[in-house]
Amino acid sequence: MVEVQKMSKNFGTTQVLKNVDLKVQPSEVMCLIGPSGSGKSTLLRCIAFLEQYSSGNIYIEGEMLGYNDDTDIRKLTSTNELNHVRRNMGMVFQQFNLWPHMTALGNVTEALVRVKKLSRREADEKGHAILKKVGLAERALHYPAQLSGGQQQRVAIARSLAMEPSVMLFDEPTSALDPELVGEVLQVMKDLAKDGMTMIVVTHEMGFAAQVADTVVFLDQGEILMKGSPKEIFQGEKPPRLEQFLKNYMDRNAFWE
Amino acid sequence: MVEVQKMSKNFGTTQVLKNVDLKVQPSEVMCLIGPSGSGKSTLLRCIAFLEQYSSGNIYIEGEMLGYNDDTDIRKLTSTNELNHVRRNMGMVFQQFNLWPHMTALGNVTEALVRVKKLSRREADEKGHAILKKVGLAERALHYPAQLSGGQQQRVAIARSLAMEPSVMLFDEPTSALDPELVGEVLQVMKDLAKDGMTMIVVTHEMGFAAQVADTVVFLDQGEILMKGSPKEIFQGEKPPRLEQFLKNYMDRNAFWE
Amino acid sequence: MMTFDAQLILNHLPDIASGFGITILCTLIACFIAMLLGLVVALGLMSKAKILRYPVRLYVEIIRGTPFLIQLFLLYYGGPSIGLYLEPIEAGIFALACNGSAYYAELFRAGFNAIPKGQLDAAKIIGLSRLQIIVRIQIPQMMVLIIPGLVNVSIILGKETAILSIVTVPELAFVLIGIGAETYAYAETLTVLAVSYLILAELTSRFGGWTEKRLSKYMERSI
Amino acid sequence: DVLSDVKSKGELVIGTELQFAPFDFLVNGKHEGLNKDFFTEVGKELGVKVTYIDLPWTSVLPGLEANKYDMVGGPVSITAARMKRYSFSNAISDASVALLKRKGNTKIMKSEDIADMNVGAGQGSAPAAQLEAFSNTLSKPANIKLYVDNNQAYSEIMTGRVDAVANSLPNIAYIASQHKNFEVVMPPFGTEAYSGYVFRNDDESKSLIESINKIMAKMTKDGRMAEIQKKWFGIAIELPQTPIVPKI
Amino acid sequence: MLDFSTLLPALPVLWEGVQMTVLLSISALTLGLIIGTIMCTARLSNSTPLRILTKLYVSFFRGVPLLVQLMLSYYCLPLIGINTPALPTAIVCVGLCSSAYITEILRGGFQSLSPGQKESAIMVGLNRLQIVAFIELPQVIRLTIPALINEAIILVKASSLISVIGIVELTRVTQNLAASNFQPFEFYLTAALVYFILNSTISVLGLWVERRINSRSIV
Ligand SMILES: Nc1ncnc2c1ncn2[C@@H]1O[C@H](COP(=O)(O)OP(=O)(O)OP(=O)(O)O)[C@@H](O)[C@H]1O
Ligand SMILES: Nc1ncnc2c1ncn2[C@@H]1O[C@H](COP(=O)(O)OP(=O)(O)OP(=O)(O)O)[C@@H](O)[C@H]1O
Ligand SMILES: [Mg+2]
Ligand SMILES: [Mg+2]
Repeated sequence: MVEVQKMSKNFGTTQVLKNVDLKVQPSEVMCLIGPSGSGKSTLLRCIAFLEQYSSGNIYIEGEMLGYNDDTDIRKLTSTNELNHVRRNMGMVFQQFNLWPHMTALGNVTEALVRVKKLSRREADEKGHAILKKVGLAERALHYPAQLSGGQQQRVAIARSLAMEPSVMLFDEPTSALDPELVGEVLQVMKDLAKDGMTMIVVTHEMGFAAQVADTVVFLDQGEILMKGSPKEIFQGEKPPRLEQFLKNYMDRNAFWE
Repeated sequence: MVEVQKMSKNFGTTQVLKNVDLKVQPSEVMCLIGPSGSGKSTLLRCIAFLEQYSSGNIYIEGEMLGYNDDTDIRKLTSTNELNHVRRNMGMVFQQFNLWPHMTALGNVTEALVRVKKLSRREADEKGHAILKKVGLAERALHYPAQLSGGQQQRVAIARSLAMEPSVMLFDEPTSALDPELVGEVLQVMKDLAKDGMTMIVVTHEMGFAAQVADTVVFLDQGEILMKGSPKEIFQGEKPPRLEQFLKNYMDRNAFWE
Repeated sequence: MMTFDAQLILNHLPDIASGFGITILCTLIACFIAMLLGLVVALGLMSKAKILRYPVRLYVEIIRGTPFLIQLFLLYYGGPSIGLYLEPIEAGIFALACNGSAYYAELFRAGFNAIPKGQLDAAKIIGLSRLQIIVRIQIPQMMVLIIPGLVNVSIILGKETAILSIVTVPELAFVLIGIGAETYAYAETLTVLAVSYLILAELTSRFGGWTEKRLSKYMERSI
Repeated sequence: DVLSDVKSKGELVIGTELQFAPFDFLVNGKHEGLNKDFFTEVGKELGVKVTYIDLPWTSVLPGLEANKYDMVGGPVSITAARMKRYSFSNAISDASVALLKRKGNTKIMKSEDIADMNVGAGQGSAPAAQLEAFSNTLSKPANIKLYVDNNQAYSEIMTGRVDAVANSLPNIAYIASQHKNFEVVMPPFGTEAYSGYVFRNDDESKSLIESINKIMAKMTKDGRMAEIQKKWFGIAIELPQTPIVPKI
Repeated sequence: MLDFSTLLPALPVLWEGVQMTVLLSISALTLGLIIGTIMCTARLSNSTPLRILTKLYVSFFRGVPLLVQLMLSYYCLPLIGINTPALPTAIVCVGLCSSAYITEILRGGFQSLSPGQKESAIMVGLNRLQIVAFIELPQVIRLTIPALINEAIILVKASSLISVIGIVELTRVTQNLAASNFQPFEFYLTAALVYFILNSTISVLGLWVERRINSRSIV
């Protein structure tokens, strides 16, 4: 479904991703964990081709992403081709990136009308339904600036889900949510996973990673230090860096008996 | 230190805070918990007088905040008076609100130079020291757009702490941090609490609330449903709404034995 | 001993009114064309392809860099020598629109640059096309920043119509210069000119303000 | 009054536009022309220095009214309407109207030939009024196009948008003499007219007008005037030495 | 067909005209920026009288043609006893006129900043002036450079109007020369070229500053 081969990414002279290799199978849920600044968001953005990766290859459903071929001197593909390759991809951003000049409903329905070509009425119906699902039925006509942090985050999630993508990239989808909602949103995601959606999730919720992920990937300083099933990651033998990373959390919340 | 009396806040016709009564003693750490959209951020913003509260009174160190008197038809105080009343107050925002045209160091030192009148050199020294404390020594000269979410949040915290306020308002100060850092930042906050700083903290980290708070306040739909010591809140008899709110979290992370 | 003869203005009122009408018409048409053209030029200015960007940049610099009077003069009086015969009003509106497009283009470019990249990312990944992103996401948002600038340029274009008088377009300035030359009542004609342009400018800025208010209601608070 | 002010300042200040050959204009970047020569003599007679202020025509007369200078150069055609607002000196030049055409244009050999042709003139100018009156007497009236600036009207002869331009004889005669592409259609048409210098229409200015008229008469008598006219018009012209009663 | 030989003797006069245009543009632009910034902060203040006053100010100076403003202040003010010399009058008039446009440009910039930045500045204790100067203005400038450059270029060209109060600048010299030599194209082209050089200098400068700022803080 998503395959990342020896991918590296530089910002100027600093390398933030080094030789990343990943393979996500259809219907697999992969969680990315790692310390702040380790490159999780950047990796996700490269998979969405919102950043141009510097070397290596990324394939989405077998098609090369962003570049025309895999030789050394390569050319960017046209916007149309790019959009075609990532047509089934959705993404929820760490900073939500809502469109401030549209209401919550407008944010959700925009792509339904423009991309899926639904009629305004159908789109509104669908939009309302999805907003209701994330508990925002009454806030549909609020602008982002009139919403609380958690409400904004839920709109962002609703906006992506409305498009019914087959691969979803989540960047800390629960960071602004209260514990109760975290539970609910995680439940929604578990359901999606059960329905066979492929997901790559950056998260700081080890509990979620442990319960939902098929694979957990630990990223540190742009490198994959360990990759494995949750069991391997949380209970097995692990590199000292990961040990240390998890220690604090384990102390605070002993969620994994 | 901070006293909120029968304070209400409307946005247009919707009332988002209803008759809130709070009293925070010097050196007290108060945690605000509650579902998304319950009015936590708004309450914090009213205490900082970034929103004009609609009725009721707020006193900071005995001085009326924002309005000239407590009669019914009241006038806003001058900006100078207002700044005087909140001179010892610091705030960390849910969305960080960093200044994008300044480096991390610039964000931290700006007020040191302009308000505390330190020399550029002293300010830089102090700024570097604080950035080091939050683990950003190497990123001092990065602009916000070049920082990861967690790094931005830490800059925001550093910026406030640099001013050494006596009351700090934190709005979800750990939302973008990885578990390891959450631990560290919470440690910093615990230290501050020990040093006698008064703090009002909006948080979804029940672990933190349980361990550090003197008082925990549970807000729902703009009303204070319960107020008490962590022990009372987490272990004692509680209203069904709070029970339900905590239930999910308890299930997921059994941190409170 | 300046004198002011209101009767004189009243006598010429029909001429003045028709001149003002033509002024408004020229302004409206020119502004409209200029904005559309300006948008296209702005996209050219931001193109990644140098082969497109450089010529467009040169266009903007030449149009902005040289006086409108001279552009119009060359177009109208020099045009025939290369076989380009334009009616005065055609030449006037065409030159005015080109002129405006260069200024508008720079404003649009500023607007495009001001929109947080994250929002564009969100739009791209959800599958909106380039054009849809421009029309639905970028333009509505940049208006808060650039409407005052657009109003500025529109007001200036409105006043530049006075220069169309050199190619004998019978707009307001042309009529008033005529009255002035005939009667030497310059104080009166200048007053009429000033008041008329003031009205035109005020209308333009009211319209801008109205649009601005409608668009900016979403910018309310931060969290 | 103005005259004594001028004398006590030691300076006569004239507002004018340096785009009015052959009266005031630039030759190789220097101010030259009939006015320059004439006022140099006036300066000598009055014992004062002469200073010129160059302004676009629109602001020349408001400047006069605001006392920014003592008088206006020009000269301008003396008409009844204008006399209501300003005072004029005696005639400094003939202002009868003639046509300027492209050299070698055989379709216009006399003024009457402009019937049904495109003819340009200065918007609101005295020649324009005369042209219109004249055109109405023709078999088919001319198609008159008005320009805010005579120089543009002249350019239009070359672009072919107009066949001829009507303006006062001294101006177009000078242009034809300087520019090989143009030719004057002789003789002039219309009512006889003169042009003169402009002053404020108040008692204060009377003394200055009188003294300038006197100097004009004196120079006509001693031949200095004829010399200047020959230099700038090519010929000497006899002008009335009494205040003009305008027929236009 | 064009003949530039008559241009040579006229070069010294042209040069004087250029100098006047540059002098006036620079001083008026400086004045306009300073007053524009002040007016803009007043325009955005909480005080209603100040807001109305600045609105009127902008309406007047933006709506009334510069030509008329110049004539009013040079020819009418003397009637009520204010008699100022031409050059200062010109600088002040052009400066005030452009300040009205600049006020509006900056206002757009200030209003498009997210309120959060101001709030975080308030909370670390910066006063109003400091917030404007150190937090808002730098970002506003970044956002509005293209519009400000537009305005600067318009100002350089509008400076040609000052000839109505007897100051001889580039356009005036050119017109005089063109009228006297009957070679309008040659002289107008020369003037256009000079304006083009002046204005593209401004423009290139603006683009350079813009690129420098943008390369550092991407939104
Ligand atoms: N435009 C840029 N220029 C330079 N460095 C950058 C830029 N963008 C990001 N970085 C750096 O790249 C590193 C990886 O950033 P990234 O946002 O991917 O981290 P992350 O793992 O998502 O962290 P967090 O959990 O805090 O969100 C960070 O150290 C950051 O400072
Ligand atoms: N400008 C506004 N206009 C109308 N309603 C608003 C406005 N600002 C906030 N609200 C509403 O007020 C309520 C309280 O918002 P607030 O941001 O205080 O919630 P919160 O408790 O901080 O939530 P979260 O945990 O999600 O950040 C929300 O329901 C929100 O939709
Ligand atoms: Mg991140
Ligand atoms: Mg909040």
